[in-house]
Amino acid sequence: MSKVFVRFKRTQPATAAILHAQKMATQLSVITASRKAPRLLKLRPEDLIRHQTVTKAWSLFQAEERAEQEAQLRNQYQSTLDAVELLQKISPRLYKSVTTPDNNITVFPRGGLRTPTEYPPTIVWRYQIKPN
Amino acid sequence: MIRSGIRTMASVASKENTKVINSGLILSRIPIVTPDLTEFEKKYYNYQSELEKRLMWTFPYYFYFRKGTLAERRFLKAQKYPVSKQPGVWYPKGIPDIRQNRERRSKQDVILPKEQEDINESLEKISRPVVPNPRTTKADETGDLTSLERKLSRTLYLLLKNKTGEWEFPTFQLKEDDALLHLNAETGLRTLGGKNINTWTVSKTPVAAYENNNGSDITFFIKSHILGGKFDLQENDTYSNFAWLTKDEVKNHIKTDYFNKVDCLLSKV
Amino acid sequence: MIFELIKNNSKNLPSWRQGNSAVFTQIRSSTKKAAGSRTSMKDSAGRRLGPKKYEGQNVKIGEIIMRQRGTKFYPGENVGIGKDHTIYAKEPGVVRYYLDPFHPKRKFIGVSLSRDIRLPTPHFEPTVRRFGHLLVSKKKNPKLYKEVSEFLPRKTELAKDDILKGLQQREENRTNLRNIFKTFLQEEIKLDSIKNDEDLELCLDYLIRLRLCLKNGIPLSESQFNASYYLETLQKLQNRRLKQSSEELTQQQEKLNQLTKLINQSISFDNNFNIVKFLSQSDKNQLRSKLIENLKALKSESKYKEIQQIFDKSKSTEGEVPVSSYLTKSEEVSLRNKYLYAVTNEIVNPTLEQLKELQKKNSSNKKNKKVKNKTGDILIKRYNYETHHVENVIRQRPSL
Amino acid sequence: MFNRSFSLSSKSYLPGVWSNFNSVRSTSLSIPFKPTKDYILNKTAGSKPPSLKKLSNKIKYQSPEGLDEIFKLSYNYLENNAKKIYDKLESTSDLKTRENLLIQAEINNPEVQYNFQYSNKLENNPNLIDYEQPIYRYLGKKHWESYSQMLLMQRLETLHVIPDTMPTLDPKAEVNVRFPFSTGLNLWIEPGDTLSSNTTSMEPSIKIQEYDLIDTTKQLYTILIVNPDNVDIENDSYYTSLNYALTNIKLSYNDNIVDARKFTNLKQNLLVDYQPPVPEKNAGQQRFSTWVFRQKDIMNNENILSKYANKFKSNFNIRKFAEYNNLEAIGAHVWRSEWDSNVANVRNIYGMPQGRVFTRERF
Repeated sequence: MSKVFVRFKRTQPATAAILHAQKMATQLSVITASRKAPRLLKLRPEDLIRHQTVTKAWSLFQAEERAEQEAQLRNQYQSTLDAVELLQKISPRLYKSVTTPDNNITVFPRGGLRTPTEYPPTIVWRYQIKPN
Repeated sequence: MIRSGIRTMASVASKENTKVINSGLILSRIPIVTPDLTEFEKKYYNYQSELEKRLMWTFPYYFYFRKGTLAERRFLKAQKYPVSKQPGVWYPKGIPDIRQNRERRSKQDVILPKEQEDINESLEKISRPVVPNPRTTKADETGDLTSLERKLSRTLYLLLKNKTGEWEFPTFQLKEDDALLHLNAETGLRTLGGKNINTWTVSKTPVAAYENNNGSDITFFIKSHILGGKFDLQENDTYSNFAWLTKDEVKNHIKTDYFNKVDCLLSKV
Repeated sequence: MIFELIKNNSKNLPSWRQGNSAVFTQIRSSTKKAAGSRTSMKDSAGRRLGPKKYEGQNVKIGEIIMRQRGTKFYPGENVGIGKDHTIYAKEPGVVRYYLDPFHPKRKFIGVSLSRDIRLPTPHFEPTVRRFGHLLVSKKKNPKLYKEVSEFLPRKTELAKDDILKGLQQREENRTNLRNIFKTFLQEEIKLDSIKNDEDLELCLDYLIRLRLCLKNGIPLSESQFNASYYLETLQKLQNRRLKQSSEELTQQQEKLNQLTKLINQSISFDNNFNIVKFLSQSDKNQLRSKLIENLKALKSESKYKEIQQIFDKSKSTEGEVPVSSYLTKSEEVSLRNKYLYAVTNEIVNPTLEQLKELQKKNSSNKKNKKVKNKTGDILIKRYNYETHHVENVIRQRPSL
Repeated sequence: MFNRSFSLSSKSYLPGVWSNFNSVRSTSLSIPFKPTKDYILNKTAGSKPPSLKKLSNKIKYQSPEGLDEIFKLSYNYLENNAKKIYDKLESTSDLKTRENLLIQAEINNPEVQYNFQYSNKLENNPNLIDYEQPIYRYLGKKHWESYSQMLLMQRLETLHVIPDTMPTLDPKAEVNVRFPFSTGLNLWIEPGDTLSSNTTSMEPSIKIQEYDLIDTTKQLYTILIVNPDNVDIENDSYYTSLNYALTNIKLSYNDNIVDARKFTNLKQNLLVDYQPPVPEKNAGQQRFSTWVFRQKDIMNNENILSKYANKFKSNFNIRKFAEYNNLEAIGAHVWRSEWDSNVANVRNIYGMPQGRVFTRERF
């Protein structure tokens, strides 16, 4: 019986599959939480109290800010109300013009108001406006 | 309010001519940069960010830098590596606990590799380093009150100095019979400060009323923002000077009762 | 039609299948079979559910009141519920079906102990309960009496021997302690006012109790009160039991007070709860400061053998107050760590000669194994955080 | 001024209200251990917490970064708020509002919080937790309500102590019980524990912690221990007995453990001697519930004894007793007892007759 050699396309050895699986396992282990999470932060009683103090102060500070803001809004509303009521007494014509809705005026400006950023733009203010 | 107005119209009609009505304008320039942080806020944010760094998961650099690339090599080179653990060695600060190049007991500092810094490079070059503009401007240094570029982090209000030497918000008398408050204010502003100004009046409703001269003279304030252009004081009979001022400066410039009226309308920021 | 379809399709089949076109799979159409199948034969016999006792009927303990699937009725007062939700009586009485305002969506079955008690019973009133057990008379039924009174649950029965053994052991320990205290009282303190054995026994009782309290972490003054009050109460109870007069009691208690006062003034316990002569707090403070000075002096002269002797109780000399009697346990440990075991010197990156010397020292020290881990020089590798290198260090500690 | 400002008046209020100790602010509002106090208030860079004892642990420990700087500002801010409250306090005379203001002024004080959170609340040391101070009473009450009070109420309800003894309880004072004299042990018992007859062979010592604002110089207390589970063989039921009764007991916020030392006048204080639990065999568990009452006025024990003495043992009605004497229930506790082999011994010591024996089964 004569042997005939045949050329085949070279295939991967059987161990390649195992290597592939190993690679997958390594990649998965890299992204698992347990490998990325830091150790628990354990504070001593003294530091925990200091932390609590800071947190408390911050929350109180925030509450104070909020209260101030709300009070200002309330005052603004009251001020507007007072002004309009006074106008009603003095000049009914102006009062009517003020209280009838007018869509043109409430439209937000075309260029818009610029949102504040952390650093100013290179051109801080545009001094020339385009004539309409 | 409208309904009640109609009801009382007849009864007050006779009084209409006895008082002089002015329309005042609170013209503001809104902040250009974010508000300045107080010392407390700054330190609190610093503390929180330090805590976050300590508690954050290890930075997955392999997600951002492909293996074997130049960028990865540059990034890895920039990092500071923690003390590694060796068997049989005494570590006075505790045995290192290292996973993925990070000491798990302390914070991780991710250091970005520094780009080549050359500020003089031309603006066209896209890869030039980002250098932010300063938050203080020339106007701050010179103390120019008329500049719109001063105090970028605060809201500025336009104040005018009248011939008697008193500072006030721009005030214009309603002369025509059919004049409207906000329109009067807007036209008044343009006759005073030139045409080169772009403003946006938020509403035609007055936000406050101020009675002076024993109540014979009433000013209704209209709120408006300056969007572009500039206020350039023209030759006129009533006002001699102008200034863009923050709330605390406004308080120092105007009368107390006048300020109390507009106190709640001015922004703290 | 299906047949045709298969035939037509078979044209597309490979040649080796085309010839056998007669082979096709069987297809079932959806028709009901004429005969019955397993699915229809699942009906079981009725489960005989429903009430077995009605409202107002009398029941005895354990009688079933209701059989049900799920809790159509909930068990109310004096009834129980089985694993198949059967409701049964737990007390003899009258069956009641009722609603409870605390659970508005539920129906309840209860047993009321007598016909005139309505259910549910008022929420804030004491519950009406039946005792149910029968008295076993010693005279009438001695056999049952013996059986019942001697019965112990299995677990208790099994643990009994161990418990008794433990009791005996503790009793033994206590007698040993008593003996130690007795000799101490008689030989070291020689109190004059303890004249008779009765007084001595009382003192010993007091001391045993005092030591127990101290050992359990009760503060000294509290312990002293506890011990004397314990004995006082026992005396009072004995007085009552023997029906003695109240004068006798006051006499006894005065005696007790005298003795406890005397003992409190002449005896204290050291930090291992051994009996020692009395030391006041100021004495203790004085002794402590003296000791610390002494230790400092000895350490500066590196006389570690002497320091060890101070802390070693067995080697302490006659007449000297032992350390344990005036230092607390933690103080003693911290002082020992500070003056006896602390590192005196460090040699970083030692030379070869120094290493050889260390080896020689350690080989000679090997015999004394007990103190070895805390004394004697050691060589370790230590990480240096400034240079980022591991360095060899010889840490020198007093060798004994 | 109008700019977002963080008002800091550490300059104007040196050394600050929280470091002033006077008639209003007792020293118990500060940490007595100086190193700890220094560490918390004026930590310098590199210093380590004094609660760490070993040097090696001190080297290992790192406190969070940035905490030192922000803490100082936070402390000053909170202290400033407290200052405002103390200013308000000067102009108020109403006791309730004063109490509330004092609580508000101290609740954010880190020293107070440290003292309270890290010391024993039950065996309290008045240098650390001084219940005379409204703030500690407030914190103590919150702590009690967070667990112990709920546990007590659960045990009272599931064991049917309410309504078998008193109809219900609105708990106001924390009651704790232990038996130091019989055992020499220093253990507080949990409500509902089953105790051996040996443990309960001598009277308990009872700690009554008041959290409300009361006049401690005048307030008197009554303590009753009742057992609603005595066998009533004639009626095939149970009856209640009074096992221990103390009246006219005076307590203070800190010195509030009731034992023989609290008796100023034996006749006025001790109404009924302690009867230890001696359950009979097969008669089931017995619930011994301790009830603490506030008195409206002084009780006359001789009167009560002449009227009720015969009922204390045979059939005691605690509801009627409380109603008759104007008593307000403020706290309770319960333990359970069961027959054990030591009961005979306890009966012997107390000179009681031998216990009866019942069948194991119920009929």
